[in-house]
Amino acid sequence: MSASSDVGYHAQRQARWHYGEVAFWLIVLACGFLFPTRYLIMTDILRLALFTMSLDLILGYAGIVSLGHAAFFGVGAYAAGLLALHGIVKEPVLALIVAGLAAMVLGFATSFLVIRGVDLTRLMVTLGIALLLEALAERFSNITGGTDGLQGIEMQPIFGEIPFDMFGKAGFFYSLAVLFLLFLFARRVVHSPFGLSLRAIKNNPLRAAAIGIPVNRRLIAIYTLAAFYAGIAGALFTQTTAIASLDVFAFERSADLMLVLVIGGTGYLYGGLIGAVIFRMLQEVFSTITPQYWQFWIGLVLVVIVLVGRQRLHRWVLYVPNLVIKQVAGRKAVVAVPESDA
Amino acid sequence: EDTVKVGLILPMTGGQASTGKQIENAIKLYMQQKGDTVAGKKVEIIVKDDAAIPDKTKTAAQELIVNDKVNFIAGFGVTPAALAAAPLATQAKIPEVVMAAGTSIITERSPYIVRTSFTLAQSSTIIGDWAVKNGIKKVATLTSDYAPGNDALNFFKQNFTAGGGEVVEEVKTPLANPDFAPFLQRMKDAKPDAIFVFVPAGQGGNFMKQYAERGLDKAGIKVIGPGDVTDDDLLNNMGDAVLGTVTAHLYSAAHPSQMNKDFVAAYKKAFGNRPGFMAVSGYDGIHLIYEALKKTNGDTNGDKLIEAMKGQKWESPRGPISIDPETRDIVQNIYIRKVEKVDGELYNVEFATFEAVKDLGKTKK
Amino acid sequence: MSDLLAIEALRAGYGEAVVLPNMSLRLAEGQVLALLGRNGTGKTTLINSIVGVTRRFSGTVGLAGTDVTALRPDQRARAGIGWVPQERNIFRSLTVEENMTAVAQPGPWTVEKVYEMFPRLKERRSNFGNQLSGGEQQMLAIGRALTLNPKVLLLDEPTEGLAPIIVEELLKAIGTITRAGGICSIIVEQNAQKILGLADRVVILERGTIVHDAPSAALKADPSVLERHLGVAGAAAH
Amino acid sequence: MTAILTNLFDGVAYGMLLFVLACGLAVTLGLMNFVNLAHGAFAMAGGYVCMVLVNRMGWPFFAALPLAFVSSAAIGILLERTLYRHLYTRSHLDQVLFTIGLTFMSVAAVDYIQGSSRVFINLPAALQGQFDVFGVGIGRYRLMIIVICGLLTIGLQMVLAKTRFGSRLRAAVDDPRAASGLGINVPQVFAFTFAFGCGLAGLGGALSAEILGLDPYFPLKFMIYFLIVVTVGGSSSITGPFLASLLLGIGDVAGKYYVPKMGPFVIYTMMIVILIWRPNGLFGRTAAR
Amino acid sequence: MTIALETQNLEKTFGGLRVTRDLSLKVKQGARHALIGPNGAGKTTVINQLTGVLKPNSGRILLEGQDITDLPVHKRVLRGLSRTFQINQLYPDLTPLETIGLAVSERLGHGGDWWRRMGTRNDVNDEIADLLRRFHLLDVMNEETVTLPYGKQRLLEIAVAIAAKPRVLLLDEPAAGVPESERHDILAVVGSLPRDVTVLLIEHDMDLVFSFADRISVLVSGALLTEGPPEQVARDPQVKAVYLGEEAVNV
Ligand SMILES: Nc1ncnc2c1ncn2[C@@H]1O[C@H](COP(=O)(O)OP(=O)(O)OP(=O)(O)O)[C@@H](O)[C@H]1O
Ligand SMILES: Nc1ncnc2c1ncn2[C@@H]1O[C@H](COP(=O)(O)OP(=O)(O)OP(=O)(O)O)[C@@H](O)[C@H]1O
Ligand SMILES: [Mg+2]
Ligand SMILES: [Mg+2]
Repeated sequence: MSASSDVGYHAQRQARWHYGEVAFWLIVLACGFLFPTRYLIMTDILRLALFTMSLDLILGYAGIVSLGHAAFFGVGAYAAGLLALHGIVKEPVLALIVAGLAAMVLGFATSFLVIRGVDLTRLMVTLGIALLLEALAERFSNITGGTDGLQGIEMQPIFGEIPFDMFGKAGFFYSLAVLFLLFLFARRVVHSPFGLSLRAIKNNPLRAAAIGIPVNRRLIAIYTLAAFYAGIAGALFTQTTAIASLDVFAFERSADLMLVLVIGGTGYLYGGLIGAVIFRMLQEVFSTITPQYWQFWIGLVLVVIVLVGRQRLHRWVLYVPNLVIKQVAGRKAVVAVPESDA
Repeated sequence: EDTVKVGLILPMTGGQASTGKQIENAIKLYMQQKGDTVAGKKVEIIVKDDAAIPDKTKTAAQELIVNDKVNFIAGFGVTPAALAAAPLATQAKIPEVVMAAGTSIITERSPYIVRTSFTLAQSSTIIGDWAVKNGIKKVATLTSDYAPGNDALNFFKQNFTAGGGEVVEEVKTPLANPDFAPFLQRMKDAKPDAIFVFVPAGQGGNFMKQYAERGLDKAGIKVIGPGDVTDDDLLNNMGDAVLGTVTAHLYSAAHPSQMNKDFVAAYKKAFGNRPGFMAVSGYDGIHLIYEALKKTNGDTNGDKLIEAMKGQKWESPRGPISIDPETRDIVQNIYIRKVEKVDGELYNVEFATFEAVKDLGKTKK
Repeated sequence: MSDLLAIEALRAGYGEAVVLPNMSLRLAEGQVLALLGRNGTGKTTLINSIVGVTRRFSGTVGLAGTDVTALRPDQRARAGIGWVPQERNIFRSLTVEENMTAVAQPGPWTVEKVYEMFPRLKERRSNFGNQLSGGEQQMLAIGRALTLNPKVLLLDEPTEGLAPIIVEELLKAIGTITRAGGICSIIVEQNAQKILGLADRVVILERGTIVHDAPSAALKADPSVLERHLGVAGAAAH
Repeated sequence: MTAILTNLFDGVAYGMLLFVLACGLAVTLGLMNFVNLAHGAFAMAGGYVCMVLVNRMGWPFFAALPLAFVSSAAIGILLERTLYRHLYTRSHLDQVLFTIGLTFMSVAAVDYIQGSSRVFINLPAALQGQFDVFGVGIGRYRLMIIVICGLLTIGLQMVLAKTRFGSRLRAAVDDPRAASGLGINVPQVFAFTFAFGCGLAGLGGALSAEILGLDPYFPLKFMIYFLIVVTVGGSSSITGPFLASLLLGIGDVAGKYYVPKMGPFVIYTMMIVILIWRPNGLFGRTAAR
Repeated sequence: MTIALETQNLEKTFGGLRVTRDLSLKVKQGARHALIGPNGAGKTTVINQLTGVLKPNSGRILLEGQDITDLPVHKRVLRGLSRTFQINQLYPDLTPLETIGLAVSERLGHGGDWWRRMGTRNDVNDEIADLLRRFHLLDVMNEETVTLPYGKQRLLEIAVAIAAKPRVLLLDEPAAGVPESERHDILAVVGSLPRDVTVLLIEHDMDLVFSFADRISVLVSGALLTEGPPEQVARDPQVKAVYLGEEAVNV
């Protein structure tokens, strides 16, 4: 093999699909048929996964920390809610895109505030923006319904064909389709030169600029894209629950998001999905056992995760899947190799 | 199938947790006292925490209905939560028993909703009427800026100004508000006869402490309002500044009936503190469920249960109450109370009663 | 006994990796030792092991007759080890002066004396560590080690990035300090020629083991040793 | 005029309250570069200790205050020695995860032990009410907070800027390995500082209970405020957070008094504007390359 | 002879300290120009201004006759001005392959491409392979940069700068930390650059400077002390007094 094609081969190494990934998505799809009574919670996980993927794009790849990602989620949620409530855009898929674009516009506008400064500053500026939006939504209650939220949202069937049902089946497959499409897109983006340049910026912005990368422009671009993703997640939320209330902007939502991503691991896109599953399942299990004190046990799990070490934990958790995959694939393919974070 | 399942969705964590706990406690107490079988069926309570976040409420309700196949959903700490579950109650045709949330519109959102708590219109209008009749002419208002706060404010103003009173200052405070100092200073500067206050249960203590600190009590400015601000849950902890506060409310732990005395004693014994109005709403809520089941003879058909609930009348620790057959909302006495010291403890002592008050929010519309 | 520093059968490294398999080295009062060797042969590891920031598997380190093997790095430093790390490790959020006062110990070397030696530092005394030029950082690292008033001075490539004239002065100064102050020094250096004039003794490492240990005069007389072990015959080659 | 002065006083007092709560965090986050989101939990611990001592055991308030400090510091040192010390070298995200976990645990634990209702500490009569100075209402309790905070700030600033301990601490944070190789007992410095930060939090919790109230959700509810103060102030000194607290306190009170409708916006807007103007906080050192 | 890089009356102060004083420096096209001077003279600061990391207080910077004073860092790179850092500035988590790939993509204008995957452009691959080979990095191209030995990292640092195909290359102490036996590798690489590439070198290793440079400028306290061919500078008593000392320099 010539050096050049060798280089090409290795450069594409990460971009190639692994068996493990295919298996992962097949399992997700299978869940839709295996647990017909749990569509709601599964839809919730999918939404959260999409939302987390959005944070992963900026945190895991570009190294921008944010405690206010709920701002975009919220804008998407209210946009979708208002579109449906006032019958402006009736078809859900179309409304989803419009809502995503609304969040994207906000993302673009606020990106200029966020690219300045160090981590802590970013954390607080993003947080501040989300809290301001929450306060605004509260103040303009004639539009947003204030603390009561938007009331009486009724969703039209998807493509005019598939209605949302009470059991959440349509909602689940709809969310899964959206998540998968956006995942494919994100996967493509992160393996492009653009995606790699983000990792370079995260690693060393000084050097990144010194090889000609327009650092700010790249950061603005990814932040805007992430806002779009978060907006879509928010819109999915409204469409599948028919609710949009103030807490879509809440600090807790952004904070939980951070936890989910960190649990799942940053910088390989699957972190959001895995983290969402783990986090929601834990919540569900603990709050069923003890509705009052479930937070204690979640807290304990977080503490243990950190003390044991996430890397090690991932190795344990993925030990069996990796074993199987090695058998099937016959080579050293690994389900997920979480990278270190910021 | 001989169990009846009640899905109880309450804020058990987060800022509203004490509401959830009072209701859960009261229900436990009721079931201890009355046994867990009614009309030959065993009653099973499934508690879910929604942290007062509506989408969690909705998911919880949906899960309860679809997976646990509950026959009732109940609880609901805040209005958005109660509203979020409404379409599900309608679709699933099962009763939704609202035990805390207090905005008027709730019961209109589904024919399956009944309420055993109160509406803010009930107490706010009454205190408005009472104030004008008792020589309070100028009032400054301080209300939390969210739907219940606005309800309280509007209903109060409506009756108070109709009676010839004047609102000299109107301040809405943010819902999450750590410090009342600047708002109270505004109140003080406006020199009213009284302040009308509505803050969510829990913040009452902060308010009263700072009211006293700023010397508004000494300046002769009284506190009036719906009873949330002097919730029994917290009252004893507020210090002597609350003495003389006049509120209109549905329940006081000092309500002089024998039934209430027993209730308070039992509750204290079981959980160590005094029951508040949330506890009594939960107590009555589970009572209503029991009574409905008795009436249908254990039939769990939702339509039948709702029919059975309409028009129920009973004696509660708070006094005589009933369910309005038309609106499915509660009809109850509203008491005017003043904070006094009884046996070294602070209590809301009732001194006037407005009987069988309906939800004025709806009757007016 | 007059050996200030005594390393006996020291086995050290990082994590599971052993870099120094079996190191023994003694250094007497007033001696300057030049430590040479190619990249990655363990010079820094040896220095760091004396400081105590590597992993020790076995063996002992003695300082002025007492065994300091069991001591933590900070205790060793207070017992008399002064360290100029290869990466300089200036405390970035401390000013030049604080960098020294934070670690200073009583003795003849005061901040003022360091300023005398490096007037440049005095001019920059209230700059923060991360606002110094590369060479100024190097000077500060040396000054900082001196204010510890050590018995054993360990300098890991101290001339790197310094102007030739400063290098000259610095090396002279180290010689004077060592001989007059009753201490001993180890200098790690890339450029053998620079240091042969100063050092009393030269030790060459290869894969963590001493392959040559002789008075520097001998080495000056026979440059082929350098050629053999370091791959260059010093600067004279070009 | 008196209205302005009264508001100024209230603003200063509120600012001081924010400061006393946040200055422990300024120590752990600003100086040790450790993201301790469980800061509020230590504050809550101090508050509850003080409450139990005063309300249940009848201790005098001023005797209980130091104990709030001591008990939080003791919990702090216990956790530092057992858990926290493993995390200094970990990424900030790990620290966030860990300390949020601790916060959740503390919330649920306090809820379990003390119940979820809000409690207050019984104050001695001498601290209640207001007195008048030329028509300006001075709250006694608030005055006390101002005095305590003033002393605290001066003391802290002296220790951190003027003493060797301060620079040794910063050295240990900058480069623990080199610091220890140069004679600084890094674990000891860290443990002491951490405990001190926790103690300050405990004191803050006890002092703030009167105005903010104490309930199990305290650490979560006020976490944002702590962070705002520390980021706006900049993390390289104690005076930064001090002045930031003052600014935010006065701004918040003035905003709420003069334009109550804009109440909730004031503090966040101020924060965003300041941080965009000075990304490292008001008194942050601009990070050189 | 055309001037590749020029500063006109450059001024930079930190607080009250004038680190660059009225500096007017000309570097001819194709020159091998060295900038030497005592520690803290302001050499790195000059480089930082040339590349746009620091903004001068006043004065102009011209690259091939065009004013670049106000251009951001990355635009200067695209105009052909590239540098290495005194202390390695690399991407710890990226491999040499990725590091160089990025630099090449960026120069060819594919850097913002968000759809086509890395490694699917043959022209880019060829160039990466060529650079890796020239810098002896082929065998470690898939290892994360942090894990590389220092010498390799230093080579990578220079390779990245060269991947930008600079017309003017600024080297800030390229041999720092590199053992003597490997210094010559680095020099050889730099020496093998096409003659029309202009090189400005900062270095304290005089052997290296004098064996490499065809012109030397001496900077003292931010101002130019003298400038000339190596022999002349080596003999200059002023330079000896402030910088070289007594050390014999073989020119
Ligand atoms: N932190 C570390 N962890 C693991 N191995 C290390 C570490 N530091 C150095 N090594 C390894 O130890 C060996 C000796 O390294 P050391 O730094 O002591 O060499 P050196 O002689 O000082 O080299 P240089 O001339 O580059 O400074 C090398 O193989 C190196 O890879
Ligand atoms: N951010 C800053 N703030 C204040 N002073 C600074 C800053 N950066 C550099 N300096 C000072 O400017 C002067 C010039 O520094 P510079 O790094 O340019 O020197 P240099 O010539 O590269 O020296 P060396 O050869 O030691 O690397 C130094 O005295 C340094 O202390
Ligand atoms: Mg070394
Ligand atoms: Mg330099």
